[in-house]
Amino acid sequence: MSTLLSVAQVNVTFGGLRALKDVYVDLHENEVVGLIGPNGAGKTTLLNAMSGLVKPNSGTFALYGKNEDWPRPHELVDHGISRTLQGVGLFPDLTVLENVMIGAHKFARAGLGRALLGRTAKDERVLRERALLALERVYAGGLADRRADTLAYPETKRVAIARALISEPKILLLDEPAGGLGKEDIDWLGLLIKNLRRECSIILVEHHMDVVMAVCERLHVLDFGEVIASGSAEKVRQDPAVIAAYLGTAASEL
Amino acid sequence: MTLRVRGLTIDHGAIRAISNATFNVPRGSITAIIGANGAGKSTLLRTISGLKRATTGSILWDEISLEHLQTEQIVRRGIIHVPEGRSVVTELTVHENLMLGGVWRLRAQKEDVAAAIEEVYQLFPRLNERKKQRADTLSGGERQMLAIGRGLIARPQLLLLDEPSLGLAPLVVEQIFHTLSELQGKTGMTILLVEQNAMSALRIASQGIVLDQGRVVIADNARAIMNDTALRHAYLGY
Amino acid sequence: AQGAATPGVTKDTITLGMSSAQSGAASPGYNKVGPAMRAYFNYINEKGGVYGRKIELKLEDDKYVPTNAVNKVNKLILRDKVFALVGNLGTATHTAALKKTPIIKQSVPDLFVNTGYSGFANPKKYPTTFMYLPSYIMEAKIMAKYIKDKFPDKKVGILYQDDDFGKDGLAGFKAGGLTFVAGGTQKYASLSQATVGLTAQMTALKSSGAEVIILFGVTSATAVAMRTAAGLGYGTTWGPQFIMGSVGADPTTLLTLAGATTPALQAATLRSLTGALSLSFLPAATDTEDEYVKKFIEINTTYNKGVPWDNNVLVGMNQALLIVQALRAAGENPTRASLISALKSKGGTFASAGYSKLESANNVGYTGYWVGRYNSTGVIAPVDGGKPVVYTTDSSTANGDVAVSTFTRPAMPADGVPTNK
Amino acid sequence: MLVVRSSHKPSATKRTILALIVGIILFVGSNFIDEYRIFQGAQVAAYLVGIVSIVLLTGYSGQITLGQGAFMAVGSYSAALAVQEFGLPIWITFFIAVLAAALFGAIIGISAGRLSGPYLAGATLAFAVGIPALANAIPILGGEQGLSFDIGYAPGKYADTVSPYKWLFWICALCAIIAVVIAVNITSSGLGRQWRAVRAHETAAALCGINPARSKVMAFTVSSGFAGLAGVSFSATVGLVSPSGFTLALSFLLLTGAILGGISHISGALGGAIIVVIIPTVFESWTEEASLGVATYLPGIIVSALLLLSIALAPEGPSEALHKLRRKH
Amino acid sequence: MNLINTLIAGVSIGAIYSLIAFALILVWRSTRVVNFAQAGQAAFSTYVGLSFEKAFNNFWLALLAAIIAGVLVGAFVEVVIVRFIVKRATSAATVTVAPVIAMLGLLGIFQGVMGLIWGGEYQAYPTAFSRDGLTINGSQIPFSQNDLFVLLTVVAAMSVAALIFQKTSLGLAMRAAAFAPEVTRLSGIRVSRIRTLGWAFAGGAGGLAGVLVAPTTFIAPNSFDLLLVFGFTAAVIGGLDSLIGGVLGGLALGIGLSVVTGYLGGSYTFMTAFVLLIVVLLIRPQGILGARGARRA
Ligand SMILES: Nc1ncnc2c1ncn2[C@@H]1O[C@H](COP(=O)(O)OP(=O)(O)OP(=O)(O)O)[C@@H](O)[C@H]1O
Ligand SMILES: Nc1ncnc2c1ncn2[C@@H]1O[C@H](COP(=O)(O)OP(=O)(O)OP(=O)(O)O)[C@@H](O)[C@H]1O
Ligand SMILES: [Mg+2]
Ligand SMILES: [Mg+2]
Repeated sequence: MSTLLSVAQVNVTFGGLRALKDVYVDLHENEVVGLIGPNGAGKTTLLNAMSGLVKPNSGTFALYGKNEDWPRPHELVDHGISRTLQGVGLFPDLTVLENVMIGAHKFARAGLGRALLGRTAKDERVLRERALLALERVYAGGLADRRADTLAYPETKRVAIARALISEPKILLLDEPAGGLGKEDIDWLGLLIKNLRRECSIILVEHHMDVVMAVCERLHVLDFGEVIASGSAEKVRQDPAVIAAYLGTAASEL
Repeated sequence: MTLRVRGLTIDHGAIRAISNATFNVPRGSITAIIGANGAGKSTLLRTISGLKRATTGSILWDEISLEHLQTEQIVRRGIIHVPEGRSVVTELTVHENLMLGGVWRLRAQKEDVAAAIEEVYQLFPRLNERKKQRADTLSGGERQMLAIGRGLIARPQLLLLDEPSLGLAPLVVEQIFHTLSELQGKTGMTILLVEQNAMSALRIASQGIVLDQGRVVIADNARAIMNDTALRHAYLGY
Repeated sequence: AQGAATPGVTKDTITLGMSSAQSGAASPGYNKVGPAMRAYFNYINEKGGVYGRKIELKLEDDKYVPTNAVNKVNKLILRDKVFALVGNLGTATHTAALKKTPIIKQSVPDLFVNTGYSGFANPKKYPTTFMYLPSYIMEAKIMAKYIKDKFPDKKVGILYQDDDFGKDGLAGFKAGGLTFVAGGTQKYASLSQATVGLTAQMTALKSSGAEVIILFGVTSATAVAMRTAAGLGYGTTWGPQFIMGSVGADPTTLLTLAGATTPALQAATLRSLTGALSLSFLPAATDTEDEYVKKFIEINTTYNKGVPWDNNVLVGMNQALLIVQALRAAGENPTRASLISALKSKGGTFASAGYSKLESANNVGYTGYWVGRYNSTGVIAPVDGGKPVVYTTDSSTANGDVAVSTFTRPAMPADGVPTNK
Repeated sequence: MLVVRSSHKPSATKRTILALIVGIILFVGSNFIDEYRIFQGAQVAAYLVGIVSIVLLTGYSGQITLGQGAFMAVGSYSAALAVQEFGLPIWITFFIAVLAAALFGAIIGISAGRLSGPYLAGATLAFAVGIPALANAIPILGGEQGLSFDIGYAPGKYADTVSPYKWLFWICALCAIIAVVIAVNITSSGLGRQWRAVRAHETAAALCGINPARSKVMAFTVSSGFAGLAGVSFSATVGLVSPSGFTLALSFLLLTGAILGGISHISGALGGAIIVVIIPTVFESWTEEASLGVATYLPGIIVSALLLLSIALAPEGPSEALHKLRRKH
Repeated sequence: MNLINTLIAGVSIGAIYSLIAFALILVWRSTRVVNFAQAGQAAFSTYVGLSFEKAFNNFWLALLAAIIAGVLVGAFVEVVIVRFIVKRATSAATVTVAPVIAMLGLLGIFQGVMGLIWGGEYQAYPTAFSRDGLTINGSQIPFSQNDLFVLLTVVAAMSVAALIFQKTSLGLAMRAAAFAPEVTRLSGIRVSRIRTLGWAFAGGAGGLAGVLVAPTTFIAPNSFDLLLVFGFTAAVIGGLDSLIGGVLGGLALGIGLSVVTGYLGGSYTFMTAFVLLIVVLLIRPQGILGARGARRA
């Protein structure tokens, strides 16, 4: 079992606010790690640091066993990392197909010259095929020609996942994928995540504890920017500190 | 003061979001509206608060019909809507967002507004810590707290909450539902609660309304709905 | 050509075209010229026209933008088929028009271009183009001569517009042998005087110690300069002699700009204008004794209703008067060629309000200026009282010959209606 | 079953054939139209390219520009200088104009790429006013008179038979056709899609592997190249490159054309170009005989009112408005 | 000495840019529209002022008239035009551009109407106080009583407006309405009325600015156009959201332009504005006092 991604000693401050203090997370091959914690604990901030949207004050970032500089957002895909946003983050005035094709950006070969001359047909065909496959995978093939801003909420979530998957990531960072979904969609999502484990590793930020418990092997719990617990899902769930800070009586219902 | 909805039909262009809905929300109750994504829950709330116009039908609050009033006028009758999607004014600070909720209340009530803000800070200590921060720097959950907080400042008589639990930590959700039922008991306000999280909502509600593709399929005692397994399977997916 | 009818001439009409700034930033003042011409033509039309033909003027608005000018002149020539162009305004606009319209190719007479750019007086390059204003170079040479004569030992400074107009002027001053005091050469960009003001320039001029200051810019700049000078003590602690070029000294505009119509400003306005010198080639519009001015005012009142009489109307009427004479001289069956040759051979003899000779033989316009002084009522009158003394010269930058003109202005045709052949 | 739908847009080859047909129609058609209309046609073609450059930048990449005229000026001056100083043949200068303007656009774009909304508007506005004023001050650029830029006559024996206007029209129309084809190529390729994605959601686009800053600079560069071409076409119709040809009013006029035609589609550019060339003329001729004040100001008022009305009624342009109308019924 | 004079001259012209920036920022903060028609609106109010000036020969009465005219015109523009355009232009492609173009169209209408009513001639406008340069230590500086008056008025107007925005419920409502109309309506605030009020305020400020500016630039239908460019530049330099930034931006621009114009010549004026703007924005893309951008995810 090799480590794909590990960050350690991560510190992030916003003005006077220390949002992350010496935080660490690691992710092994083919596993799903849950990142939970109260609102404002720093979960999204940690994902932001890993995806270059926030610059950490300090900390190490190691990818596939090698120490690297913290990436910039547009370099993530090349590192084999995909991420979804806490909001949905689709491009509203593009069609669903186009949205997903954007995600396949890294497979495009044509540069400016070919674009000017209109010699991009082959590229376009390849991207379109991939995009349709990705959409089929999340059962959204029928939506391809709709504009993204006409979709129903659960549909947007599916499309966002398709867009993240199309670049064939080794590492997938999901920020509250189940938020706002109904029961059926949540169940489906849990299944999808389980299946995805075969091809990539996932860091999952989520408040829906049933999903978290169903799909995560390990959990890291953040509170006030610090890791207050980490380990197997079973163990963490019963950690009194975690119950007090985050789970409350929900712990007993899981 | 009962909210009476009669034969309400609402369209988004060609899409019929609500068709011929009729129900009552008794004064001082918590009524949960549940239904799948796209069932029309948000549209219903938006129409009650005047953000959207109904095609036909009537909405009566306190025997006054709301459907031709402007949103501002509806708000001034004590009907406060906390829309879905963490709606806050991102360019204002947390404190300013809360003050915004009380701006329309006249000068005489200034102190009460201050007190209400204090209460919200107690309910969400997080917000107190983030007081001076612009709302666009908040985390998703913090924003949601702020949105709910803004609604409470106005001391509503009828509170329309659209998926308040979205993105909140389990402990906070628990706490919010608890507070809502407490507040309701204390002030006697009426709450119309839209939730995906059907079970938690029904647990504190006295009445449940189930929407399916824009139709009211059930309007019944909350406990009865929870106990009816067939119904739960059919509409709530459990 | 035989058989083919002359464009723009029918049994009973002659159609002329004009493209100028009727709207936009450059239009104020100039947009009165066209209508004034039309008013005079209407007067003539009422008196029987030119050999029975009525004169029609098509007036196009180019907003002082070259692209528009090309478009409009093309429209006039190709669409409206005008007989001749008259009084087109602006240097860049007309340069463009000469390039991209068939003026030259179709030998369209291009009379009395309203600019002081000397380059248009070039029969080889522009065989059908005739100027109206004396060139900026002539003006500068005359001004140089006057200053050297009347203010021999004074330090001279200048404020000029930083473009071809100003640079032509500088070349003229150089040819005229005028030298400027150190720090006394200041310039401004045509758009900037309204937005940044001229404080920096006027302060520099003041500290250069210049005693005679030339303002060689457009009227609005002149006004700003005078006003800034007032703020710097002009009239109380600082007393330079201002002398303004003709372009920047249109009296009506200058007075309005300085606030003559605003009660609170009247006194100050007149104080700052009083004593300033300025060059002109036509009589002052306020000189109601002048026979031309008198007649034109009359015509303006009946044929140009509601337009107040001023220098711009004078310019337009005077142009129209010349044009009518040129059309008459072109014969009973005018052609474009006959119009041009008539102008070349007889233009110098036409009656007009101008105090100097019209050098149409070489496609040049008027050739001289007189120097006037503003009095305490805002009226400009010849410096030494009596009749204006007119100086004349040419546009060459090589020699600076400036002489007092011996030209005597022809008398006004009876009733202002030319009868020449 | 997985069906790969063919896109509804015609392929590049089809586009090229279509363009050829349009070209031939214009070529043949130009023989049956009077000279003045042909000249106006050339103007429309020049404006068309300018509007396309705005549609690319603002409509697709979402960067607002109030100063497209400045980039046109850069292109035109480079072309005219190339003729004047190095005696290069005219046709080469068209390429020089494109390259020079693109280079300039890249430099400006690198700084402008960090700005958005009104900040970008402010920067481009200041640029639009600054460039012509600067041109006036640099002696080699010929001051107010500007530089000559003459495309001359048709070559060889055609010089006498082909009128200069037809020649001008052919050249401008050719430029416009090429520009439109290339623009459509861009917008229907991945590049155009990337621009729209960055416009819609910068962060999401970055997470898809697009470098937003680069993408914006690229759009700026490409658009400026088009502006450069518009600049030479435009100068060819005037025969002259001068500061007063590139006023703020020109930049605004082009932007107006872009909006009226429909800023989010290249297809609207032609309509926009025709509108800005023809409409003012129509109203001017209506009011020609009116009194001085009315004749001076009424056309402006009417055109402005029309502009306001059309933005209030169809902010997306006429084609989009029609589309919506059709969807309703 | 010359340098000091140049700097002082820069302050007096800078005060004027600040004023225009002020009016622009007011509208921007209360409605998120950059009001390019401001130039026409301000000129219109100033013409009204000038008519009063001519009729009654009283500066203060004229000023009052101009401000009232500005308020009315501002409100009128919002109610009749802006409202519809903001409502309809919502797509990503048009949301920023359409209002800009609409404002340009409005500017055209304003200028035409002014031309019809008052003609195209440039006219002078009187000042409240003497324009003679103050004398300090026996030497006259290019800064007059009137310049001082303008500068103080700018600072006072800005302070009052900043106070209203920052400290009152009305200000809070205005800021909220500009950014999030829906939440604001749900907070019981009449958003449309607040927006009208914002335009009215800014219109009044424009009238004030016009009357103070007109003496230096003359008044004509289009005499404020280029000033608007500079006022906008000043606002952007200062950070469009900050009134104080507007003052700073205006002064910085005024001084910068004065120095360049004094030492290099007027041809570089406009380029200088551009360079100054770009330099400031490269260092701080949100302007000197603008707020930092939001978090990205
Ligand atoms: N740009 C910023 N400036 C100031 N504070 C910030 C900024 N970004 C985040 N914060 C603060 O940092 C803390 C962590 O935020 P983060 O978004 O990571 O929380 P989270 O764990 O994802 O919460 P949630 O579950 O509610 O999404 C929050 O309290 C937030 O207010
Ligand atoms: N602005 C709109 N334009 C067109 N259709 C809309 C619009 N808003 C909602 N709809 C449609 O109306 C129907 C009801 O939507 P609504 O948002 O009220 O559902 P909901 O029950 O709140 O769903 P969710 O649980 O996802 O929030 C859906 O089919 C939706 O697609
Ligand atoms: Mg989060
Ligand atoms: Mg909803």
